[in-house]
Amino acid sequence: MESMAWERKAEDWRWLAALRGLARGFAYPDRSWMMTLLDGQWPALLAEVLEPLGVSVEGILRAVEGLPASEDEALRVLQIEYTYLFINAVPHLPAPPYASAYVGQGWLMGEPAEAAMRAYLQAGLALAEDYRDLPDHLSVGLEFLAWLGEQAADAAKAGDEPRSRTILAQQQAFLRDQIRPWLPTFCRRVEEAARISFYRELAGLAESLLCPKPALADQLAGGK
Amino acid sequence: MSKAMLVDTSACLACNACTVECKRENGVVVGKDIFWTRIQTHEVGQYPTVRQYPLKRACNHCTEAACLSVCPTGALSRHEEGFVVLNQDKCNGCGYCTQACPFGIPQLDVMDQLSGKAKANKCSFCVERTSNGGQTACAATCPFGAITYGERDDLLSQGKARVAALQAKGKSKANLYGENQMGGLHVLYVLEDTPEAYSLPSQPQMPAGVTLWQRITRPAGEAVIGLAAVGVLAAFATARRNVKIGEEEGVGEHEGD
Amino acid sequence: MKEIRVFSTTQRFVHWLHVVAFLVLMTTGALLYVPAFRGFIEGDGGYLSRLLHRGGAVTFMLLPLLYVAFDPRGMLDSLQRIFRWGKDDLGWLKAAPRYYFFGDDRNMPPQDKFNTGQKLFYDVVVLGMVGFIATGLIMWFGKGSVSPTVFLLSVLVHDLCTIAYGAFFLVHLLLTLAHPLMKGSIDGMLFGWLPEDYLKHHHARYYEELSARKRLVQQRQAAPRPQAGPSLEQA
Amino acid sequence: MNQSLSRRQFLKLTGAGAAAVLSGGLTAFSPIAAPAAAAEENGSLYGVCDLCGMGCAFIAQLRYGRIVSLSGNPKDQIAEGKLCVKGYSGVRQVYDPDRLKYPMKRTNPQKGVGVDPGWIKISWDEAIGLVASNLKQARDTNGPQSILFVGRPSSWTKHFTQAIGTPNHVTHVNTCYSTHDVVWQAMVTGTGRSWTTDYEHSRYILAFGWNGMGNSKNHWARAVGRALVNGAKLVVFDPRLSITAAKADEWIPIKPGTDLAVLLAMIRTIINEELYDHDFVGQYTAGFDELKASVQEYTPEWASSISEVPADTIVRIAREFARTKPAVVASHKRDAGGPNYANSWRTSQCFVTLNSLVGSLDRPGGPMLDHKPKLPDLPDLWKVPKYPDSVKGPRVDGLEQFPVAGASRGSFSTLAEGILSQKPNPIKAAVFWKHNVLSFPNPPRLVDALKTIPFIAVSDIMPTEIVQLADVVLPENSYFEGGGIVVREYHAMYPQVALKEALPTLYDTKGFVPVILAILKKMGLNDYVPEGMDPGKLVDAQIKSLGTSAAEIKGNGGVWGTATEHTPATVFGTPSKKVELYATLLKDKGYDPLPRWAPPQATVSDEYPYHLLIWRKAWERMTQTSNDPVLAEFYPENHVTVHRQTAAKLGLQADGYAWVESPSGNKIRVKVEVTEGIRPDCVAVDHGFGHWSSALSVAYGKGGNDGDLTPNHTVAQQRELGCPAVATMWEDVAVKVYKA
Repeated sequence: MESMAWERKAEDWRWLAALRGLARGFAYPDRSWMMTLLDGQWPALLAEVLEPLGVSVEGILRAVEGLPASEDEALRVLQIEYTYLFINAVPHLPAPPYASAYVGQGWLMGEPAEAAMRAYLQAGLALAEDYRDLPDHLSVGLEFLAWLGEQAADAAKAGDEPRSRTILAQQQAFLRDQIRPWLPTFCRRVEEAARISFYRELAGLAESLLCPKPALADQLAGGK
Repeated sequence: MSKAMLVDTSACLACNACTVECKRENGVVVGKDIFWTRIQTHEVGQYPTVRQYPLKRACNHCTEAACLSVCPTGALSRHEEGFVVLNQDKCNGCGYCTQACPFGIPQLDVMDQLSGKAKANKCSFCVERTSNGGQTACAATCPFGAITYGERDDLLSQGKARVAALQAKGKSKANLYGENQMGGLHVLYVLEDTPEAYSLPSQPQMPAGVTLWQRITRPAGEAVIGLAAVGVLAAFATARRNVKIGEEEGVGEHEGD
Repeated sequence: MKEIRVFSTTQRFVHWLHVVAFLVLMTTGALLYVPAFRGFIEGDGGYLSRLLHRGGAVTFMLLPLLYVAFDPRGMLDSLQRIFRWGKDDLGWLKAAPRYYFFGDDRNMPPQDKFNTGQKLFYDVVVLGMVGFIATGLIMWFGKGSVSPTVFLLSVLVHDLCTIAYGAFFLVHLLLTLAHPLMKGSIDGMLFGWLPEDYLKHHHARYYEELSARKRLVQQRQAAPRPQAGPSLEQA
Repeated sequence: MNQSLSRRQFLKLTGAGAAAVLSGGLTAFSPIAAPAAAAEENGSLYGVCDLCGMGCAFIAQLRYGRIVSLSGNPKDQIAEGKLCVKGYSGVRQVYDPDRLKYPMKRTNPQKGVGVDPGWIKISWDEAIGLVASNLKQARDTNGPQSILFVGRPSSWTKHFTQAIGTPNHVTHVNTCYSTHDVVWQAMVTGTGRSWTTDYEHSRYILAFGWNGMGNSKNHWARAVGRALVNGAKLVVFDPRLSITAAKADEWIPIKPGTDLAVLLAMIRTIINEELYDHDFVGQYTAGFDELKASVQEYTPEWASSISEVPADTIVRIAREFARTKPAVVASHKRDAGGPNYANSWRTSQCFVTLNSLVGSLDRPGGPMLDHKPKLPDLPDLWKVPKYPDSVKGPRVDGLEQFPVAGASRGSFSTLAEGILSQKPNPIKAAVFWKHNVLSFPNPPRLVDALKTIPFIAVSDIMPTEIVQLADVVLPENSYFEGGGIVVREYHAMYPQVALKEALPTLYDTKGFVPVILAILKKMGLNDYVPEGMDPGKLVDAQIKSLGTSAAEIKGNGGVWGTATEHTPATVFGTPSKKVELYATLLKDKGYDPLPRWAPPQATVSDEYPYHLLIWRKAWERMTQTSNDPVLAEFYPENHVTVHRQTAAKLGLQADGYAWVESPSGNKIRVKVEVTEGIRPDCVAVDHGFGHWSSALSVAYGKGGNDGDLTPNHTVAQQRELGCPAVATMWEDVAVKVYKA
């Protein structure tokens, strides 16, 4: 039942766009992305795609509004916070955004990183030459999910239903095995440690979108 | 034909290289003080004639294994090469093995106290490696050749030769541990001193609780329940017949009152 | 036919709750005990059966508390009866085989509310309950903190309790459900009432006791100064 | 408000087209041609461990680019197919979540312990620009002497500091092995110490505080083990029952700091009883007669009164040692002859003297001179202008005042006072390369000093204490991520080179050499970075000079070099070309040319009644391994080890806590270990703990740092102590211990 609900969602362009939006949100903030925050494109997109999915974006909109008015200052605030939450921090790194930090024995490049690499390669992707971070980084995983969804949609559009289903199954398996097992813990840590509301809200969005709380409700919805 | 490991404590330098590689190789849970093998140092005597002996503590893979007797799920099983394998997928965390082992080796990784969600942890002789012709990770790791993996018979003679060499060097108490204990261990130890100096029981026993359970409780249970069932069925059958007769006679059992 | 009240609502409720808890505990326990059931208790199956066993155990531990809370007098009365032994019990033991197998009750001495066999069973139940709960708590919360010997002995005692409990349970089950002589006895536990005849024949001494009390009450009622004694109406 | 209004309004203006902002394309990925071919990505790479100087060559097993396991390279004469506990654990350092990942700068101007620096990720360009401009500013305003560099000596780091023109290249040598280094220089090589000892063929191994079997110097441990199996005798003098002592035939719990007395008496016994190797002494040594005359006062009875070792034991062991051939006095770094006591350099003199007297120097079964291939270095490849004269000094650590020690060795013990006194120059900018404050004596004092430096850049792998004080963080490659070749140095019985293949760099870390070259360029010192100057080119030239190629070395199992027969040295690097039992270099520079008794600096008193011993567990690498979650699991914190009687006297319980306090002004709180294996007048603390950098999530707050107990020195104090090696004198400390 869950998978039926899933497939409906996965083909929804909104859902895919939301994944893209989150993937960008969990990557290091640069000026061009921040401009989409400040000029409202990014929040607008999220509102447009998430509200029909039943996810409230009020919090993140408020968080974006709460950013400093000056572009430089806003970028600086976001970058300091990102560095603090996800790269290196004093007193200590609150939320390394890697699956391996939460699943397995606790050091990075563990089994989850290997599993992610395997999934990428099987889907016909390699990490880009200039990509410097680890394979099980949340941002990369989300981009992968979105890309798979887009591939599936393309295949469906081209009338290749079996291929579309295969890709959707890949996508679902990746979400189930590589993202869901650790995302709630990660989000909790972000929510606890974040000093600006933007990343707190972003984590909340990610969790409500990717780990819908009551699986039961999902099943009921799917069963109707 | 069975496989074993020989641990030469006289060559062990207590560096714990085996400890860390075992943990990595087997993906053992980190941070809960759970180890499939680790080094313990035992001190005997007094300054300045004190001695310190390292001992690699891990499952000894007994031939008469108490853990195997008490495991209700079959998570513990005897490998054809003689050692005792733990399949964590089958384990339901009952913890009986942790209580039965005369060496106190298996550890329980408790994930939830209330539901009792837990998994037993102990050395499985690197079963995937050894089943594919490899040696155990600790043996492959040891920088000082203190751990040898091989045929048990070969290791017995190797161990005895090493003991003889130690004795010749004046270590008169040197001995080989594990040849006969618990029906023969699949981890043999060259010790420089008495087993007690290493806190090893010289004659480890199957715990009384396990023996009682095996020899008495289970057969007794089967007998008593069986007898009760048989008795009741017999009573039922005979009484049914007899009582019917009584009713036909129109007397009933009440008449005698 | 005249019916006599034998069990209070609390007693019957506790009894049936006991049955439910016992069946859950026995089933989930037997999974561990019988090698053929291994498949049910591997991994997650083990967690489920353990969870059920612990649920059963909590219910089981609630039983005496419920009993004492809602029917302390009934409980005291029953406890006193099941631990009272006399020469009639010896007689019962001698007469029981012929009685239960052939329906021959000629040598059967008159019995109390609970006959000797029942008393044996209930003694095992009460003592077993103490044993189950004590050792069960040790195994639940004491693993790792009590010595392995204590733990293993707990397992042993727990098992012995199960054997005794289980054996008597089988007897109890079959006698009440299927033995022709006991026909109708289950009504006592279902509805609380038994026919006067049944009591007269199976629990003659108890019937006598009830009758004697009744006479006493009647005498008192007949007396010029009607004094409210202990109410026996419900008996 | 205006801003937020406009953001809200924009919502209405955007349609489905907004999705275009984020949909489509790949940022972190690139498509591959053949998914199936890449499905199974297993591989291996050759590397060289960097967790200790031994540098074992390893093979890493890779899966999908991830290091799965490490094993020793069987072709490496040092590794012999195995690694040590630290080496195997290396994979957890490179994959530590706390690792420094990207260049960062601080945004919080307030510096302090536990103060959030407000790090912000920056580009390498910005990071290098920041360092360069700050160094340049310091150089332009206060002169190059106002720049401090703390890091290991290498051709590249020396070039870096000299190109800048600063004399202040401070290295860790005087915390580590400077005593042996100057003694070998003066008596044997003219340069420094060698790192090879042929224990395997020795028949009698005598150790003073040497714990080579207990601290993961695996090759030596194996070699000694083999020697023991072959019937060699091992005798260990150590106040503490070390692992080596526990494996020894004899453990002699000597009073700390008095090894020198026993050694002098042994030298006297061997000489007076004519037990020395007459051939070797006659042919290859100089100054025997002076030695003989000078040791006459050191009778065994005298030595016994100082060391508490029975006189007959001293005589017996001296005789056994001289009569059993080959015999060797074992030594490496922090043994009794290491920079641990004021008299340690003299102890080291005795080591060389004894090895010479029994004729084992550079002979099978004895200490060997290096067997290293000659490789081209920077000046062979690139012509650079002469370095400015300012590089000659004066230095912040005052090292130019110690003529034998030589400027390149550096002094950790005098650095803090040098900075604080602003003499000879104030320090305005500093670059720290992989040296943490915890590896200094009296770190709190150093932190005080560092706070006075306006700009600090740190290149490191982990966010250690010093990183918290940094203005710019330069995340460094781990030893897996940089390629090259490594010369077998520790225990090279023949010249051998190991190949280091590079694992793709994680995050945005860089090797230190390209970074310092970029800094030089950015500072405008282009003349010192000629076209094509690149560490890779040097490696290429070095491999070429060996007459091989990287591919060939790889094909050969990751190593280059063939085992050759050892040719014993007949000529040595001293002015007399002999082993100088009477060291003319020391004489010329005003030090005792012959080993003579001098007491250690510290004495126990009623206030500080215990001798401090410092040691290291096999699994600890200075302060770099304590963030490993597995090592921390079986050894979460360090201990103060006390004798059972001492514990009883002080009311200490095993696994309770105690304060250890020294005249340094610091005290540490550590867990108590009670044993029979230590002298009752000593307490021992093992090294590697006491991290106060909270960014080390595993190590933070666990145990205490022994170095806190060791006082640092002023240059004047060091001059007075008279050690030509400017030893840190780690253990020359008396402490008090009390229940915590």
